[in-house]
Amino acid sequence: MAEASAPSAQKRGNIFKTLELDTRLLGMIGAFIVVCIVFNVLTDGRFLTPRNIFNLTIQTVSVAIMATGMVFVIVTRHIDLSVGSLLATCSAMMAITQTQLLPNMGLDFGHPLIAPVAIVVGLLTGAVIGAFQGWLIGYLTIPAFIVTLGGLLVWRNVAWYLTTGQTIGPLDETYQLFGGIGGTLGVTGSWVLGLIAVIAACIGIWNARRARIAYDFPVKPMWAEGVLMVIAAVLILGFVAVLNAYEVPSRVLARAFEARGETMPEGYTEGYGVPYSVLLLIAVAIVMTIVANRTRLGRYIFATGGNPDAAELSGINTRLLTVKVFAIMGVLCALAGMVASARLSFHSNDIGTLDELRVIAAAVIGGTALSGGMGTIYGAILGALIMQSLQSGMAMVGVDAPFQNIVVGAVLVVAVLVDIIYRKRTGGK
Amino acid sequence: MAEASAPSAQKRGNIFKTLELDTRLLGMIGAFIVVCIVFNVLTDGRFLTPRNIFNLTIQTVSVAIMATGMVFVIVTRHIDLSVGSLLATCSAMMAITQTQLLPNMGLDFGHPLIAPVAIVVGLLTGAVIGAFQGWLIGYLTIPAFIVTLGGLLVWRNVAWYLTTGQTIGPLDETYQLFGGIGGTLGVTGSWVLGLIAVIAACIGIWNARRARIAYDFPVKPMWAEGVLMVIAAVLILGFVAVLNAYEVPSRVLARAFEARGETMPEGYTEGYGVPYSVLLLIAVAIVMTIVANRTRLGRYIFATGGNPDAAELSGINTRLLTVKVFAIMGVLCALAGMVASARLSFHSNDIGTLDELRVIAAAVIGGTALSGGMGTIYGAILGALIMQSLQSGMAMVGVDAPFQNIVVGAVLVVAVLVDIIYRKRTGGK
Amino acid sequence: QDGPTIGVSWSNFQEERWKTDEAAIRSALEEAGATYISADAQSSSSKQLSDVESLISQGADALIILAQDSQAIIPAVDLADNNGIPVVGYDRLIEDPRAFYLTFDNIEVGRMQARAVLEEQPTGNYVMIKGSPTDPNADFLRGGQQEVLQEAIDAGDITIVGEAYTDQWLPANAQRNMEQILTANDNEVDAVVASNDGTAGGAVAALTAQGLQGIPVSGQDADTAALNRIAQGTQTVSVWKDSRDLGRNAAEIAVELAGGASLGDIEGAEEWTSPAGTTLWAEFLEPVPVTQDNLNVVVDAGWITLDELCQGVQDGPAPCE
Amino acid sequence: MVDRSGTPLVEMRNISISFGGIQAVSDVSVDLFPGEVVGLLGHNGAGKSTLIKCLSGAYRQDKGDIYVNGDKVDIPTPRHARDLNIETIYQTLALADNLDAASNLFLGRELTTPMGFVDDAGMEAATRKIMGRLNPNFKKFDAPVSALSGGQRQSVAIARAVYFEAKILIMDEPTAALGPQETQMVAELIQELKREGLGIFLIDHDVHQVKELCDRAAVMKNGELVGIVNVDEVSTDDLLAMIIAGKTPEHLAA
Amino acid sequence: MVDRSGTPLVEMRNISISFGGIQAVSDVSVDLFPGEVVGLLGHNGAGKSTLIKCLSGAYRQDKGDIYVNGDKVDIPTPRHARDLNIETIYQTLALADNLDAASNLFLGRELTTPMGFVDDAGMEAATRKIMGRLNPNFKKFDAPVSALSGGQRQSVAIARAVYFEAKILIMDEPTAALGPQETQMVAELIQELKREGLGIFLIDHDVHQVKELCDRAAVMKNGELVGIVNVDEVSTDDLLAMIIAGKTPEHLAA
Ligand SMILES: Nc1ncnc2c1ncn2[C@@H]1O[C@H](COP(=O)(O)OP(=O)(O)OP(=O)(O)O)[C@@H](O)[C@H]1O
Ligand SMILES: Nc1ncnc2c1ncn2[C@@H]1O[C@H](COP(=O)(O)OP(=O)(O)OP(=O)(O)O)[C@@H](O)[C@H]1O
Ligand SMILES: O[C@@H]1[C@@H](O)[C@H](O)OC[C@H]1O
Ligand SMILES: [Mg+2]
Ligand SMILES: [Mg+2]
Repeated sequence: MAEASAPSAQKRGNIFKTLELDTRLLGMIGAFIVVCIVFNVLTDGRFLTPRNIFNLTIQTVSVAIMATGMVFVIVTRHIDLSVGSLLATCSAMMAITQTQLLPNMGLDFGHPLIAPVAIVVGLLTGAVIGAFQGWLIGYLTIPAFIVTLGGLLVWRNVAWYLTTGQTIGPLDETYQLFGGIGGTLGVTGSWVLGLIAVIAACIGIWNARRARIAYDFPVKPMWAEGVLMVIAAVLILGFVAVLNAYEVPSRVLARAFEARGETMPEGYTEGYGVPYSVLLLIAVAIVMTIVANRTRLGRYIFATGGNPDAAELSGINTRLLTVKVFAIMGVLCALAGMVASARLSFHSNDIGTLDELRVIAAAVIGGTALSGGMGTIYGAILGALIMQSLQSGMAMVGVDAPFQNIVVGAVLVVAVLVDIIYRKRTGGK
Repeated sequence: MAEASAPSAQKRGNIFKTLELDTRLLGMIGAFIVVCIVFNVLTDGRFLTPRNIFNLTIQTVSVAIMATGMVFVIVTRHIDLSVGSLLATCSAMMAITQTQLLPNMGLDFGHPLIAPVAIVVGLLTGAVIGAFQGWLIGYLTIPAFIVTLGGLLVWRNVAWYLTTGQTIGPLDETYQLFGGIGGTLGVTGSWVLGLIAVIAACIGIWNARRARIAYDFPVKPMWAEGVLMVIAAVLILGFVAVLNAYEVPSRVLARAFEARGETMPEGYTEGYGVPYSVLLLIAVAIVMTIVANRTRLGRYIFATGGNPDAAELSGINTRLLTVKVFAIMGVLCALAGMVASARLSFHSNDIGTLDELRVIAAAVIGGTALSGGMGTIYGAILGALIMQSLQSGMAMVGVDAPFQNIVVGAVLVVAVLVDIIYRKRTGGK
Repeated sequence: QDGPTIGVSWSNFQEERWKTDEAAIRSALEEAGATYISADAQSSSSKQLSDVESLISQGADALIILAQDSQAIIPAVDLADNNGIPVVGYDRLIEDPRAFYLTFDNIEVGRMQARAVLEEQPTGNYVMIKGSPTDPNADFLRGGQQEVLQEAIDAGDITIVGEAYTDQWLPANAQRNMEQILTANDNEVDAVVASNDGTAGGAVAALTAQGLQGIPVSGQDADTAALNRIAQGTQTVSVWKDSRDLGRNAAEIAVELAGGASLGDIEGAEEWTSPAGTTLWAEFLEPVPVTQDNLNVVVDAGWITLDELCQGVQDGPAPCE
Repeated sequence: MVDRSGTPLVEMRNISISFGGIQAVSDVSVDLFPGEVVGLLGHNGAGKSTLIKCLSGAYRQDKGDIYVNGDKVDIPTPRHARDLNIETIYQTLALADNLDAASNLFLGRELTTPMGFVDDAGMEAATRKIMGRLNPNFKKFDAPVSALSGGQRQSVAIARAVYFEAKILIMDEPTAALGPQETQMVAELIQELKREGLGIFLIDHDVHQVKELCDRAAVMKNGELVGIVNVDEVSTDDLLAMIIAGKTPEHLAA
Repeated sequence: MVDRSGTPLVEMRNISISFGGIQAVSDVSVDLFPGEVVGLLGHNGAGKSTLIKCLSGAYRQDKGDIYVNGDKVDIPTPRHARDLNIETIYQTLALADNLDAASNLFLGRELTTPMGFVDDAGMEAATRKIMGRLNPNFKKFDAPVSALSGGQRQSVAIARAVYFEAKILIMDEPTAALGPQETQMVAELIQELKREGLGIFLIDHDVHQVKELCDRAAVMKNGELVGIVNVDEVSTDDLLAMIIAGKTPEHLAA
């Protein structure tokens, strides 16, 4: 589709052209790889260990989930400064639901219904608040900046009142599974998932080709499609392999055996595999990408961003659209809040503080234009990953704390610059 | 000029129309008055005392100064997230210049050159850093959001290094005059200033009329011009009268007499008058308004915001323009830093934290459109004043900090909504 | 280097006091032949968890954690425990028995602040400038202050006429709140209990504007500017938590624990039960209230130079005379 | 000949609209019958676009009523106009610059697959077909319309309005940016749509073209209606005189 | 008759430019003499606008050279074009929508008072004068140009290009949105500028107008030059044939 920043993606190198890969994507991946390699050298190879890659992915999830929604918000020429606070309110709702409301209503701690009910409450909260903000923006035409700046102040403190300023927890065990290291698919599960993903990717590529052939449109040569499938397979399985390679510490295994009254066999090991939280992010990414590229809603979002007047004149209900976009953002904040609090195993007061900046930055690094009409879901996720790598990487290099921030700030700018230069080189005028 | 949001300022009431007053301005003043009255009732009439009005104005200065620059930044379709951090760096430079560098170079504490040299150093710092960021944005085409997000991280920590994390102070006595209550014009001085301002305003109105007559353009009826002059005079002198009515506490006076070895006559009183910091803000406002409306630079800023391509095709060097806009922003950050640290009487590490949000909010409340091309200097200052009134008013009413934030957030949205509705009523379609 | 690697996770390095702590930890570690690595969570408990993960990835043998949140840090302790890494909770409580708790007693700090102010001004109108609403220490401090003032309040000797949290502990916010409280009370204010030196600075600036400088004001951290104010007579007390002691102790304990010692083996360790009911091994250092009467302490300890302390002070107290 | 005995397809009665006190259209009445093309003429800024925007739902008249098939209607938004089978080609084209031709053509009425997803391939195929009829040189199907030439953009806007089964078509200077061949093709298209019984409002500055394509011509000046004439009964010079002088020669009033 | 013996005012030699691999202009050469009007014709998307944008500094050619008064020049930005006295009316008009007509007309070349401030009153007066010559119905001097009708906007863009002392004028479909009277006034203006010795590139789809106003006509098709002819030696049908078929009848080559 055109929305994927087509105007600048011109004049590519020959192979890339035949493969029809997005130069924007390549540029960002390039910037990301440079960041990784530099950190790997600086940390004596500690940055690219399975363990750290595992950490990076789970650290990224919460911001990345919200960043996918921020793409829609920014594409429609709005902004959402309230995401961090909204996350806090949703997280607070989920926390008090599971630790106070439900137990008071007779569901004991550990009851299997607690986690799902709490999550539903959180998602509803996010959807309702998001929709309300969207209504203020779309129907009352108050600028999104003002509404969500108000939201930033209001929801953070609503969260504070919900919990009377206290840290709430520990949270339900099932709920905590979404936190990251505490809930993973395990080695076998991960391989199965990887295989399914590879098959799905191949079928997808194949179907797209068939559709073009059906309409007599030009298609890529067969070898190019084959290469694409191989690339997809290698990436997916490689990722699974890395996550599987991170082994559960032997102390933890030993304890688990002990708890079962067995003793751990000599040399026994186990890998973590894909965390549920990462799985959730992947699901969100797929759904949001489909919404963006394959549904009317997505089409209208991009049309409105490209030319709001034209969209309105084309009969699109841009006001309702705004409500929907912000409601989606609210739901994603709730999901992100779930991951974030499950990871902390508590709801803390300061949860999500400054996330608005991280989330917007992730979307912008990922190529979403603040002037609207342009942006991609995968870009935002990559953006979040780059931000997180910078922060984690800097923390690992072990320089002074204030100096770390200076470097993060500088590298952020340089990474985007590298991407811009790369695209200018390969792109059009 | 057209830039003052002309497209929506249509179909006004009859008197307003004849007076050619900007409905946008009237709407905001209306929202502001509502806020003031509500607080005045809630505080049993304490909100609208000379003392509190005096406090409000000096509390507003630092953010308002930066907000005028943010108007230019946003009008050119950029954003500056680094202002709070840049303020900290400039303030740190000024603080170490006056407490360490200059004394080390042989200028004693209290030397009359200390304050001016320190201020020049601060202004230079702001200009250079601002210009550098502008260069990254204009010439290297990195999005302003990214550059200044980087700046947010970098400059705050550069400030930390400059002071090695210490609070620096007390600052030079002369320098502290810019802090607010510590340096005022006094009653007589303020009246003189007020008169000069009234005369200048009348001459301005008159000259504008003459210019229109010279070109045979339609002019307002004489009575309308007269009414305008009277309004201007009443506002200016009223403001001076209020600031003069705030009396120096007798304890302070008694001490002053004591220090001079005299005794204070019975019943002696003295008013504060206009603080230097407010004078500085007024000067900044006038200069920035002139730049916006009466210079090429201003014209190019609005043209670029209205249609960057058209500006470029018209031969405007939009890149250099970006550098200039951010350099101006930097200088204003330095001025704001001067006022802020002089007011605290020391430089603290965390000075200016979160100011970026306040400053952007002030500009947006004041009618600057994030989509560019539209905004006014007086609007931004009024926006800053509204924000500050909300915060100070809440502090005075004595509600809990978390609840304060909720109310501030909500009132912010409502104030803008009132303004929008008012303009829709009086404005066009 | 063959000594252990000690990872330190800071909650927010922007606050003035931590740089002294860092210097103390660093030098103690150097002495012990250990390596110092660190991270700054920038006031975010989520980032702090990530920081701890990366400190462990870097091979830390023991952790010193200045917790942003006393409970939300527990997953980090889990992680450390899973990897066999001991944890020292630094300055702020970590609600977990697996962590060693090394601190100054914050409630005691609050008591000391109120005590010093009450001594100077046993009757009249009090203003309470509290810390950040998101920092648990803010409420500990406030609690300690209340304990001391309660009796005088009950007796009707003092009245609290204004009370405000200070968002982010920012002096500018404290200054504005103080101004508004003064306006609301027509300057009828006799004493200010401010929770740290930054907020005290803001309060004093607001008082000075009204010619009220000199009424009792409290603080903590013994910031340079605050000690100077004490010498000038515009602040009454700053509770000094000699972070060099705290830092050195933390470093030593961390190295010991990294070497395999158990929590109870630490010299000076006592079993202590938190208000929430967790029993853990702890060591409490004594904070020292610094007033005009004992300014020598800070100079003698090399905490501040005489020049810095007495800058602009005319015929002040010892040692500035 | 157009049969004007039944109820008109559209009747705009005494329409007035002003912006900020300045009257853009004042008291203009005009009607349109099935199978008829009514030309709207007038100097720049005469109020032609503003008038038809009241019918297309982009503006709302201050005074006056609109009747469609004899029923009084209220058209607050472009969506309402669509529901009344009114299609519009705006002078400003109203394209989403970041989308490609097919997405613009189907904007608001996307084709979907049985699973409810947008059917990009299907829409592209349909676009290729219709653009072939309008503009044989057009080949840029996968570029955003911002990369198209002025005339190519105009072709997309025209295609969008005529592809769907409109009953009433509003064309605001549709051939302004078109080359001679493309203009000819649009002219043929108008004839064909007319035969199918559509009613068309055509705004055009080219009096020759108006004489060729239209049944009646309404001329406006400074927001007011100068007069409506049967084009068969006037010469191009008559029309020019009406536009410039703003007066209908007496013998002409239709 | 135009004297073509001296050095041409402009010579564009073998200009090629492509967007993302697609050739928009390939190997086109065309020249322009003082006092001459050269028409550029071609179907939509033929590459006319792209070609002249290389001369106006908006694009940079991939291949080929530009000579002005016999000197090879490099025109990386529109500012450089202005310095060479090249003025352009863009097809997209290139107006700052939020500014009024006067501010747009003088954009980049504001009149200033002795104190260095912009002289708004002076500029408005000058604007009133020149707009009177181009568009007598124009009265919206204090509204932002976003509130103007399509033709009014075009008038502003034309005024901007002709007000300043250009030597070379590029007009990309200047009369597309203009009414008949306004079009006539622009035609007269072109004649007058021609007499003053300016060289003008005129892009126009109206072959009648081209025959009337131009000395020579260059026809493009799919980015390539079909041929350049003297308009006196061809009929409008010849021109149409060149545009549509893309071939110069042999007897015509100029
Ligand atoms: N910025 C751009 N990016 C990509 N392609 C472009 C761009 N500008 C023009 N083109 C393409 O180049 C070709 C020539 O366009 P150009 O605007 O020069 O045509 P034109 O002859 O001026 O047509 P018209 O008569 O419609 O104005 C077209 O196919 C167009 O799609
Ligand atoms: N949104 C608006 N705000 C203010 N004035 C407007 C607006 N739209 C149009 N006008 C004014 O209304 C008048 C009529 O404009 P309109 O666009 O209807 O003219 P038109 O007849 O279509 O002219 P053209 O032939 O140039 O397209 C003009 O004077 C124009 O300036
Ligand atoms: O020392 C203080 C610390 O205890 C608190 O948590 O944060 C603010 C500091 O001033
Ligand atoms: Mg029109
Ligand atoms: Mg063109």
